[in-house]
Amino acid sequence: MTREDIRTAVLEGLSNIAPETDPTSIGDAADLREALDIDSMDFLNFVIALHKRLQVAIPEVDYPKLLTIGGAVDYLDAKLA
Amino acid sequence: MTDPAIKPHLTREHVAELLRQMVRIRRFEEKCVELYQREKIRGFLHVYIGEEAIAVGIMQALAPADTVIATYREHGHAIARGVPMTTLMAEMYGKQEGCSRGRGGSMHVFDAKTRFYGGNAIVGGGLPLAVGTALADAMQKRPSVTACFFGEGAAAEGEFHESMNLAALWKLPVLFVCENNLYAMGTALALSESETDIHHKAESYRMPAEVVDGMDVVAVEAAARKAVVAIRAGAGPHFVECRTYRFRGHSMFDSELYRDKAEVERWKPHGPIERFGAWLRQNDILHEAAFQAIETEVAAEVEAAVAFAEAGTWEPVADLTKHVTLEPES
Amino acid sequence: MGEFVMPSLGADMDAGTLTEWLKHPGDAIKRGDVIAVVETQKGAIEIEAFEEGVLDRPLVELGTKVPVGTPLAFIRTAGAPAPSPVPSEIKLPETPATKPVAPPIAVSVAPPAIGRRVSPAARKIAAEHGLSLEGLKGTGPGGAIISTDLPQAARAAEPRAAKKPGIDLGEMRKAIAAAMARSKREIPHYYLSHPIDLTTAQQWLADINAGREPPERILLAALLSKAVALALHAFPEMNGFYQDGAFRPSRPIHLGTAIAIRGGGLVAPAIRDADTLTLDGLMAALRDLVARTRAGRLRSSELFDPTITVSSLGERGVERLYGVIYPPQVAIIGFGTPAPLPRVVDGKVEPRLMMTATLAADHRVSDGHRGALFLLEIERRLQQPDTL
Amino acid sequence: MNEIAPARIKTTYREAVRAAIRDALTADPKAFLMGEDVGHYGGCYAVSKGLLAEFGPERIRDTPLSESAFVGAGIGAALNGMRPIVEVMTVNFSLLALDQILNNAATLLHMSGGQFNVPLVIRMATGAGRQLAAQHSHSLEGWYAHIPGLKVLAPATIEDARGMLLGALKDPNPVLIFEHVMLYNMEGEIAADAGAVETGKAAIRRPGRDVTLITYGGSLAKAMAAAETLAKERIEAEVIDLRTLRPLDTATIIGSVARTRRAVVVDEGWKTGSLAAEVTATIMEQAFWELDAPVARVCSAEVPIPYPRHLEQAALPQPESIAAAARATLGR
Repeated sequence: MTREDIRTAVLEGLSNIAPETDPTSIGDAADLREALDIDSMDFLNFVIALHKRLQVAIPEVDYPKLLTIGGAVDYLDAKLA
Repeated sequence: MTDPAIKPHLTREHVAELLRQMVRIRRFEEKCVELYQREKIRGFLHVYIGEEAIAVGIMQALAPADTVIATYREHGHAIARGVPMTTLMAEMYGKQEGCSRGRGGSMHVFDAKTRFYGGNAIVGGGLPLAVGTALADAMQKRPSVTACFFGEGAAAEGEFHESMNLAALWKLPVLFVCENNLYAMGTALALSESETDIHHKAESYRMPAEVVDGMDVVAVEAAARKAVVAIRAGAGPHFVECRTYRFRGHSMFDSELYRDKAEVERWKPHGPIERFGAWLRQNDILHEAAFQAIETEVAAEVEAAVAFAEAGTWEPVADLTKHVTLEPES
Repeated sequence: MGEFVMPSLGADMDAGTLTEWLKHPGDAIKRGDVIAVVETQKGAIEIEAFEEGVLDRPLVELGTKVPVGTPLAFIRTAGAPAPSPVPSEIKLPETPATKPVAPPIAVSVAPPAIGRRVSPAARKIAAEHGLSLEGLKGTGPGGAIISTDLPQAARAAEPRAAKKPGIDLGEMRKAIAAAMARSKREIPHYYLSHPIDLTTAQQWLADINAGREPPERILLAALLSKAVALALHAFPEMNGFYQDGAFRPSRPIHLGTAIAIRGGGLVAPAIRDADTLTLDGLMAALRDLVARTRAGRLRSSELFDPTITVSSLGERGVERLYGVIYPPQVAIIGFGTPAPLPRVVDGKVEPRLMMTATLAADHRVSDGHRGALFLLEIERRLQQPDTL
Repeated sequence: MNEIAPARIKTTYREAVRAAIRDALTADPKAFLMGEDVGHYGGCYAVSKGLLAEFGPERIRDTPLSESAFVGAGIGAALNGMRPIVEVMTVNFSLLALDQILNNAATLLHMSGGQFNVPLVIRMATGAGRQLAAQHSHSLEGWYAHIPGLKVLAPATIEDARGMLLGALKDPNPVLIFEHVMLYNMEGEIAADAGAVETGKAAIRRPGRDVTLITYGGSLAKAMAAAETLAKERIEAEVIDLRTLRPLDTATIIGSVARTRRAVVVDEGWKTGSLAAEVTATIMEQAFWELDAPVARVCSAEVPIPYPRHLEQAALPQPESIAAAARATLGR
């Protein structure tokens, strides 16, 4: 799976939990909670979606690494490597 | 004009013919009842058993150019008018060899050759039509008559009254024939009419009206001849109320909760075939052999009709939407 | 030998019940003889034979309802020997051969393909998102491009998700306005607040979640709700409705859970019987409620069920919130955003995860003393998360 | 011994209508049944069999074959304090009373400036399937659904047969109830204490996400059968039973079509100018931008219903034709 695929998965995961927003319009380093106005339930759903789609373990302690698009792509890329 | 014979000539040939026609209707319908229960015939089936004298008597007075309009209990009228039993039975089956191509079934028998303008399954539905066919004859100065049959139940419909009035007002050549069998489906005459002498209703429209014993084929024929001669002479519509009785249920599926079995039994000896046959025997007009010959001949005709219907074919489904509108002739 | 069958007396007769034999085995039968009585939906009808012969043994017992066409008895030709004692098995009638199965009527939904077809739904979504339809493969009628052929990103934003059938934001704003205005007009609120140490609870939750896949993980919000629900057992005056000048406590505990709607607006549908749910059950209920709220699929009853409301600010908020009671309820619990703060524990200053809980309650029903005890009870429960 | 009454009872559509009439006459001394052969004969379709003995000829009133007169009399009686239930034998005969229904029942409230309402219920049989040919087989309820001032109901289930009449009797307006002839023999179980049901709302008889089948009355069972067939092909059809043909519950229709994006309207009336056309136009007006396929209609062929069974069946909507139309909306 390429980084681009991972990126697509992250963006689609985000647009599913925040359908009225456009995740491609926010920067890679922006805090998703701020930029997309998502709460802990949304974030949990985001993690669940990534877990299902990519089949990676995402322990709770790693949540902070997923708080930006760039961070999430890096983190998942490393996990899948 | 050839002899319009106001009175029936009761020659041996003529009485044999009257009997033969009634027997043809009776045996045909008895077969229909059987075929219905075997699901060869479907939909509603209303038989005329007990009332045959009316159709047979009235038809004696009609000419080929006359018009007949009947009800949903019209197999007898069709047979007496000359619709072949074969195409009639095929119609009962719904085969495309039927007189209405199978599209109509028992209640909607039509036959252009004999100017049989149908069974009609709407009570009273035929009366305005009869006014119209007669209007056409009158406007084209044709000497034809329309014979319109209906039950006493129709007298409750507005269309009955509107048609009576119009026919009388315009002096149209209609013979209205009321077949009063005392029950409109399951409702007794006395429970549905304030005036149970139906012919009085016609009289109130200033139309000559007469009551006859509808179980007596000769009496019906005599009344019809007299009326038709007058109508052809331009006297306007006439009304004949024929008192009769239906021996079987309204339709096949009728448990007859509305009348006593004993009442039906009381009427049976007065049936038109039974009475006429007894009279012919008593007066030695027809010999037993003649009766037998009629039965044999009719049985063969009914069998042939069933064979014709059985051999008939189903109209292809591809033709489903045919006969809905006609293309204008080019 | 002929069969005497259950006749079809009407197009609307499918079956009949044999109620009486008028002829008996061995009796001679003539055509037209009435031989039995059949009960139908229209009443009893006498049925007749159409052949000559001798009535043989009946094949159907009296009182039996059989379909049209079922043989009721044999009629044997007079003089012919009786049939073998075992009658042939009674067969239910098959569909008569005169009933050809009608072929389906040809239905043409889409006219023959001319050029490129795009469904109205796909057009609308594409236009809203500036998507090009180039290169897309259509899977709809006649190869038309339909909504599901569009890229996922656009579909996620399609009106199905965003339009929220059932929730109209404008209407909701009006409803909130009316309820809150009434609350402030009618309900004499009193307010209490109390800091709660969540360090233990948070740690307990982290330990639990560490061993679980994401879909099974529990959020702090579920833990807080459970603590409130259990605490209410001892404080019935916080749970119920003030109506027509009197308070009516509610035995069931339906926790109204404030959920912000993306794009503005707020609803507080109920987690029904929250005190009886396990923590996992409560978490599941919470997830379901949030999902349905966001999808606009709430049942109206869920909005009127709550007996008390809980509002959590979650991770991104401020220290404390002062709730406005949702009438006719009589209390609302607010949870601020947890934050690490210095706290004195056993004489030493330690960093602890602290959260401020508030209570707004109806002074017509309870007073500050009871309210304070209620907050303390919530705190106590949260210190023993394994009992929740 | 303690016996618990069974919660459900076996009954038929016919018996359910009869039970509803019995309830109505028992509950309200002003209620009565009037029509052709409802009394001594027991009802053309045996619906009122036995009621004459129970309630007597004043309240189970046989009428002459005078549709215009007895429907008009029903309107008059309703105007003047009674609660008549008028049975017209079939919709085909109701045409003889159309003047009364349209020009009086439907308009009196309006013409009197709201002074005179007509709390009348008219029941009639409708539909084909019994080989009764072209004067006894038509589905004309769509015509009545055209008329403002009327309510038009089409019970398709035994529960609705049991409950709609009672609901209709609570309505201060003229309500027409269409009972499909093929339903009278339908057997099933209903709650022993079944009673009045809500009218005015459509029912989703089967949920599904791929296509919405919208129908009513005698075609419901056919649509359900089609949905079963489609399910085997992994097409989940949602089936809506309109129940009330006027006023139409457009919210349920639009809500469903907005979800499934596809609709097939099934109506035993002829396609041209049909109720199906009305439903289709409503979808076009209110849900056009939600659609992924043209709305399909499965209606009766444009021919008076023929007598022979094979042609009659070919003229009517069938599960096969409904399923084919549904597949076509999915491009299959």
